[in-house]
Amino acid sequence: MSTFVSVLAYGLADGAILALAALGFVLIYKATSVINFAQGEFLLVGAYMFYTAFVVMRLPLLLAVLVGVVVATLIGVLVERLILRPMIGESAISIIMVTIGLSSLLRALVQMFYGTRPQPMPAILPRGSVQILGATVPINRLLVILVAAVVLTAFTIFFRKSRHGIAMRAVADDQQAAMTMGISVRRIFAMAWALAGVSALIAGVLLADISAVDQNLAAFGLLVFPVVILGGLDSVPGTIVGGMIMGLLIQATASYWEAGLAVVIPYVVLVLILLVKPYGLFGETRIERV
Amino acid sequence: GNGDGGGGDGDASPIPIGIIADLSGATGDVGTPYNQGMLAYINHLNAEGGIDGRMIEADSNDYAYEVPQAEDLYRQYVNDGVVAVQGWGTGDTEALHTRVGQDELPFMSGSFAESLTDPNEAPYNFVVAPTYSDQMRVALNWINEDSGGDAEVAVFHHDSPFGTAPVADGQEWVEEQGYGLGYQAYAMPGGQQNYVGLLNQAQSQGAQYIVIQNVASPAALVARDIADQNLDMTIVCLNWCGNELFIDTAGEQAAEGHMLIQPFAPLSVEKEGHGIINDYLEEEGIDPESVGTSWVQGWYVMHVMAEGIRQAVENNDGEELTGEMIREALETMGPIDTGGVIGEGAIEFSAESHRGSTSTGVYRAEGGQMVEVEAGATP
Amino acid sequence: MLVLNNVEVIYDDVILVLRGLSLSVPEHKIVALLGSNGAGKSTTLKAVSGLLPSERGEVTDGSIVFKDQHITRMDAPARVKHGMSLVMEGRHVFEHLTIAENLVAGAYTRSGKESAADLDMVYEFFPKLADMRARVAGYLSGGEQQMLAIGRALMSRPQLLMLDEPSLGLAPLLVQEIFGYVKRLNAETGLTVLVIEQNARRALEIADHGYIMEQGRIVLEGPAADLRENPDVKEFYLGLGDEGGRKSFRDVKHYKRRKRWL
Amino acid sequence: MLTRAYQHSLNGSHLPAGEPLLEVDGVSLRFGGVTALSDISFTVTQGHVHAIIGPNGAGKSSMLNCISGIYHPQEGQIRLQTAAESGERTTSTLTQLPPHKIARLGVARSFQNIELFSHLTVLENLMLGRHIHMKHSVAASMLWFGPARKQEIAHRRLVEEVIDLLQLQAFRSKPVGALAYGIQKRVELGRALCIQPALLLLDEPMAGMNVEEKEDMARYVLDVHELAGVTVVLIEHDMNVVMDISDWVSVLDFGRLIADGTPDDVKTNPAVIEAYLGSDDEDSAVREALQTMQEQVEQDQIESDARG
Amino acid sequence: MTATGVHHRSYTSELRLRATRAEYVRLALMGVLLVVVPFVLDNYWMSIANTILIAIIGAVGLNILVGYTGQISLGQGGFLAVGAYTSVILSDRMGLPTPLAIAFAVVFTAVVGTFFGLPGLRLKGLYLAIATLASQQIIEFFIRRDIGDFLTGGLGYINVERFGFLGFQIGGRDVFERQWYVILAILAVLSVMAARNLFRTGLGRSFMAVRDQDIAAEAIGVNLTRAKLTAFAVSSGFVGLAGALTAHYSEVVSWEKFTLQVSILYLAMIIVGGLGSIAGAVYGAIFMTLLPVVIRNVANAFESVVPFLGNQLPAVQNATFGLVIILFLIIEPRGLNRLWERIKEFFRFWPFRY
Ligand SMILES: Nc1ncnc2c1ncn2[C@@H]1O[C@H](COP(=O)(O)OP(=O)(O)OP(=O)(O)O)[C@@H](O)[C@H]1O
Ligand SMILES: Nc1ncnc2c1ncn2[C@@H]1O[C@H](COP(=O)(O)OP(=O)(O)OP(=O)(O)O)[C@@H](O)[C@H]1O
Ligand SMILES: [Mg+2]
Ligand SMILES: [Mg+2]
Repeated sequence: MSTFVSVLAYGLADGAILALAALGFVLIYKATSVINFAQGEFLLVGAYMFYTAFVVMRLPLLLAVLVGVVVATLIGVLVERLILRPMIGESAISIIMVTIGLSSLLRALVQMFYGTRPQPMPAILPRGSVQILGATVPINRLLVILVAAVVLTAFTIFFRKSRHGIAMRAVADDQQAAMTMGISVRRIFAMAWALAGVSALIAGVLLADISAVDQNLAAFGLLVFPVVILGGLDSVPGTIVGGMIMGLLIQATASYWEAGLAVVIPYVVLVLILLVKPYGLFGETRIERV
Repeated sequence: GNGDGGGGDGDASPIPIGIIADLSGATGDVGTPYNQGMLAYINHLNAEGGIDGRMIEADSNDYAYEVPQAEDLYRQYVNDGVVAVQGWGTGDTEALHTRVGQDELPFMSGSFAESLTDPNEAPYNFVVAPTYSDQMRVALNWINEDSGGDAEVAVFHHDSPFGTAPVADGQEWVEEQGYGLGYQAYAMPGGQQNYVGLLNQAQSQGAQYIVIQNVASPAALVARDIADQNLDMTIVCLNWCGNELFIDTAGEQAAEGHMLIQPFAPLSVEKEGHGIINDYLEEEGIDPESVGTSWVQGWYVMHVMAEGIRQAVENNDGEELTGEMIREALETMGPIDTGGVIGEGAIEFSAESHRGSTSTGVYRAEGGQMVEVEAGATP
Repeated sequence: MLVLNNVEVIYDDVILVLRGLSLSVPEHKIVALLGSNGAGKSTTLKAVSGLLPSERGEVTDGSIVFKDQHITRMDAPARVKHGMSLVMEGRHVFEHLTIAENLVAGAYTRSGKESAADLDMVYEFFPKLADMRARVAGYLSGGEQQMLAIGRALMSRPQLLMLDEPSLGLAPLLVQEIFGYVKRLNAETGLTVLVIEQNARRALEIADHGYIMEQGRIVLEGPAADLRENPDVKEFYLGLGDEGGRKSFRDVKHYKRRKRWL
Repeated sequence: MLTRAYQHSLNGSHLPAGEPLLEVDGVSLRFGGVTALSDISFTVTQGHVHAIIGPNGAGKSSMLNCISGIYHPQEGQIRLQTAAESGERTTSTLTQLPPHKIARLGVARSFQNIELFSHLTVLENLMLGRHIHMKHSVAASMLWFGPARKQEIAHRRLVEEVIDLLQLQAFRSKPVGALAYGIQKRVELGRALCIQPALLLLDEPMAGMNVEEKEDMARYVLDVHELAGVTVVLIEHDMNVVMDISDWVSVLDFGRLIADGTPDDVKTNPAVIEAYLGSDDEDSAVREALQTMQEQVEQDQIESDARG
Repeated sequence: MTATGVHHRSYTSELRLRATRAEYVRLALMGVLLVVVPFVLDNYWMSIANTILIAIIGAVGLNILVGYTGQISLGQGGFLAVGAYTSVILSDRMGLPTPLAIAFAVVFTAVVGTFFGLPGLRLKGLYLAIATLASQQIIEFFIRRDIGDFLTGGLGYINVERFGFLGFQIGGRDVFERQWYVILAILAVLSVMAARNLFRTGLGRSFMAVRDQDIAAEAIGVNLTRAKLTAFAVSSGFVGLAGALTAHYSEVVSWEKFTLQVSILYLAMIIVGGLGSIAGAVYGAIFMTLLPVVIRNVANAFESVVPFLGNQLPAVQNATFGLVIILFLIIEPRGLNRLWERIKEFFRFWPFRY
């Protein structure tokens, strides 16, 4: 029982962070139909930005977060403007390659400024644990779940309700037609990347708090792929469900079966699910009419 | 050109060696200081006039822990006619050990796998520190003492040959010595944000001791989780997590009381062999605080190789220096003194065994420092 | 209202498509632009609505003036806000959006309240769309998509409506309806219309003025009525034989008289 | 008229003209709630140009998709009669077959919105039309010299005849993506012909063309039909074309078959006029339409004036 | 084709791969280059040449799948591993003659590839890409974990004996690279030709048809299942060959050589080179193999001038690597091959613009 609770707590916490990271990925894909292989690095950069503001510059927490957000937004916009806009209209796969290049660039920059040594972070979220049904659950994990939940719901509403949500999807469907509707493709793109940057920052900060600030954060980012595919590439709720499933799956594998398998099980499950639902759990079926 | 690493007697032509370092890869956190230590030693040596007037000319490059890149670098070094190579990780050491055999180039690295100590298996690899297996044995001995002979031991290891290297030998050791220790191994997946799953399993095993064969960051994560879960478990880190990095990353409280098996004495425990390093740091104006175990390790591994070269040069005065001579020298020159920095101090190879030492230091994390518990512990 | 002055358009820096094309669309009038495939009709509209950059095309010469303002270099969304709207060739509906969402997207430039009214107006004219408002556009039939595309274009309340082959793939009745509606919009709201058509008969029936282009140039122009009487137009665009009556598709020969203007 | 003689017959069916080639029998097709086709039955006769007409969304394309196996109707059967040179007949039920099997039976088609292999040249597109008639061994292909090469050359002959028939010589080695719309339509027809079809399905081959171009396309379809004797099923919205070149017409409306007969029967069928044509003299029809609109307009204006 | 266009007198002539004098000349030049290389390069650059030759085989294979059939694959590393381990185990442990072992490895990799291609029957685009990423992770895990030690006997790596067959043996340091060069060059050329041929025939065309418009492809009688699986098999075959050669050439196999990094690197090769073009795969293989080497040498050269480069070398290297890919794709998203064509066109039409 206690094991089960801790699996839940830790699984959901990791899942929540994954969902946040995946959210950015989905935003970008939804609006610009770009597959962003650099999402993991966005996490990394986000974490380091915050680290700089909070630890190096010794800013108060909220201010530090704010600075982080601003910088993240800036980076998102810049990346879109400088790297992806010239690629508009090119084949999906060469765009994928560009983001791969971007990922190695970002990682290198982080290393240039911060080196490879893990940077220990003072606790942001309160340490200590509470007892739940005989399991010891650290408070920070619970808070992580909370924060993520708030952010995710906010985004989901934004997409359901606002006409920008629709505009984004319109752009993803047919850029030319969108232009003829007076939708500024550029603004939408910039918006998507900025939001992605921000969500990555939040994820990065949370990660940094529960583990350390180091290059491995990017590796964690790789899990974004099983998550988004599981939830469905273009579904915001999908990322949440996908993230949670992945988080729990990994945690459960480690607790009940064998931790070593935690790196493959997600992928095995992924393939199995795809064979049943080729567009993930909530993904839009690609329309092919003749 | 080929192997013109010297020539004619008394000449002052430099001695070329190649260094394959991980500065930007998965293990860059320890790889970088390790490399700095080596280069520092070479500076120092050359400043002192090199090896009877001949400078060590080291070509050092980053391979980002990517084996193919290591192979590429190695080929370049061979082509540049180096007489010896300093490697780094398990992957590249494995990938290259046949090649160095054929090319007759002595090869040292940060990989202490048992198989590399056997000249028949790897004729040109030299293992400077006690092997992972020996470290594991020492760890088990300590646990046996500490627990008074019966306890459950969980081994958390990196999920790769590097990680599994000491696992089986540890099992055997427990049986050989007739310890009353329970012994179970668990693979640690990479890229995780917690190891509570593993701890749950270790708990159900009833483990009080956790031996970790992995690098610092994941080990630190385990320490944190133990703290969060306020479990009563003692971590025993082998070599690659047995360093300050582990303590810093985990945070002082989380690391407190955990054990570190570390063959290379950190500067904090003054050994006589540290003097020379401290002098160097002073000259260079480097803050000793910033110099960690890995740095020291790099320094002394380079030292051992340099001593071998020195001997080789003496042995075959005037002849063109070859890797073959250096191997010969290392195998026959007898103990190389490290002033108590590596194990109990002396490194010695023979034609039968390239196991440089079997003794290591045992430390405890106290107040964010590595405090020596036992020097020169042997299995 | 819209004036093109010997506009030259080049794709991929090499493919010259519009070779100094000039035409003007007077306010409150319907102008038809006819021409065979590949003549450059769609390109003309893309140039006017600012879509060329997204196709590696550019206006290398000449000027485009809309409402007495040079828009040659303006970007597409700005032009829409400026009061022009294009129904692209081949529908280009947002496949994964529902009909309703497509229409909302159409009203992007305008506030929610105004557009609500227009929504009803569009549904009123295309009842079929109203019935299917919740359906995903990608699964609509060709014609249904065409209706949607036109409805969507109207959502931005344009002063100049540009239609690229609106009758493409539409059943006769619907073609009548749509042209009728265009005429009505024009008469009622004074909407100015520039329409590209292959179905010359229909086009010339509702148009006030007509242009005929070949290979990137205007080769013939005049009041719709006159054009209808032009023998070449008769033969090549209305499919009428010399003696006036429509000649059967069965009687067409392989080698034919070439157009006089070429 | 074309004078030169062709070595290959483009017609893949050996049924004598006048026999039933394709029988559509009680076919119903639903997409979730949408009923695209309900209980459709008609017969396509060998040697006919068989037109399918109907308002947008009536289910015409869906009908073709059912025949060529892209959609699978929930109810009903579609049967194809084939005859070997020897003359013995086989009837195959298309309804459950996958598209590529149906193609192997000689059912070829073109699509409403051109579906060519846009990165390939005209030649390659047409050669792909020969796919079902070729052997495909990995080894032989990689070896090239020998069987693979022989085969290529052999099939190339027929393809060249099609290129010739459709006057595509000039575009032979151009990637189709870059070609003008009209040409692409022609290439698509060509690709279908290369299959040597027993039955040729054309979905709006003349959409988006002006009269002149329609005349050309009509000419090509007729050539295929008259010279090669290929049976054609044709979806087309231009009544003039339909009436001129088709021997039989089926009319769909809201997924139902509302008329089925010779052009003249259909033309005068009130249901059809009501649902589709509006009136057979279109010009007057439109004038009326416009008339009524003008009145409406004036009406409205009067009202608005009254208001303001 | 030249400016005026080529006028073929027979289908046979048109079916040739190269039509014009210029193209024959270029071919001849390449031939000469291949022959001259071993005489001008030193051992180190020979070793790079050899690495490139192996990469070419692998990249051509991957391009068949990704570029020509439109099935994005991130499983390259895994399939290389399958080829490597199979061949080595067969030759060194089961004592098969090495060439035979390699042949078997090719076949076996093709089989494995086909198996992992099965999801491709249902999945499209990125969904498939991620499925192949999964196969990469699974294979990688499998060889790293080496369950039951049946791959490496617990060592974690396998030593591979010097390559040899029918009495011939690759020699030591001084001849090693050159002897390998001959073998690899021959195999690479054969692979390239095989691939080129494939796409002159119906089979290859059917792959491209699937890529461009799968529904239409079915409608003209292409069996999608068959076409896709064949593509996976053929592609994996090439990759298996590359893997086996890597093993015998570098004389040790360990899981670290077949990580996701490798998959991505190969993907980079064909994209930067040019999707759906054999020549592109070749250019890409050369470019991506040389890039890090060149960057390193340049950086080392400037180290003294710009000390920053010195202490930040690795970071600078990675940054440049990423930057080059980005800039490059921004300049010509369709890859080196297209770039080359555009240059040719420019000079063909030069000085006239249209
Ligand atoms: N994006 C493009 N890149 C290169 N060439 C193009 C592009 N778009 C159009 N063209 C070429 O420009 C010419 C005119 O194209 P356009 O679509 O304007 O003709 P059109 O009159 O609209 O023909 P249709 O009646 O078929 O619509 C054609 O030859 C076409 O091949
Ligand atoms: N794949 C599909 N999924 C859902 N609905 C579909 C699908 N295909 C067709 N439909 C629906 O079936 C009906 C008939 O479509 P179809 O394309 O057959 O009409 P059509 O007669 O070809 O019209 P048009 O003349 O405009 O092409 C339409 O209402 C369409 O929305
Ligand atoms: Mg057009
Ligand atoms: Mg249709």
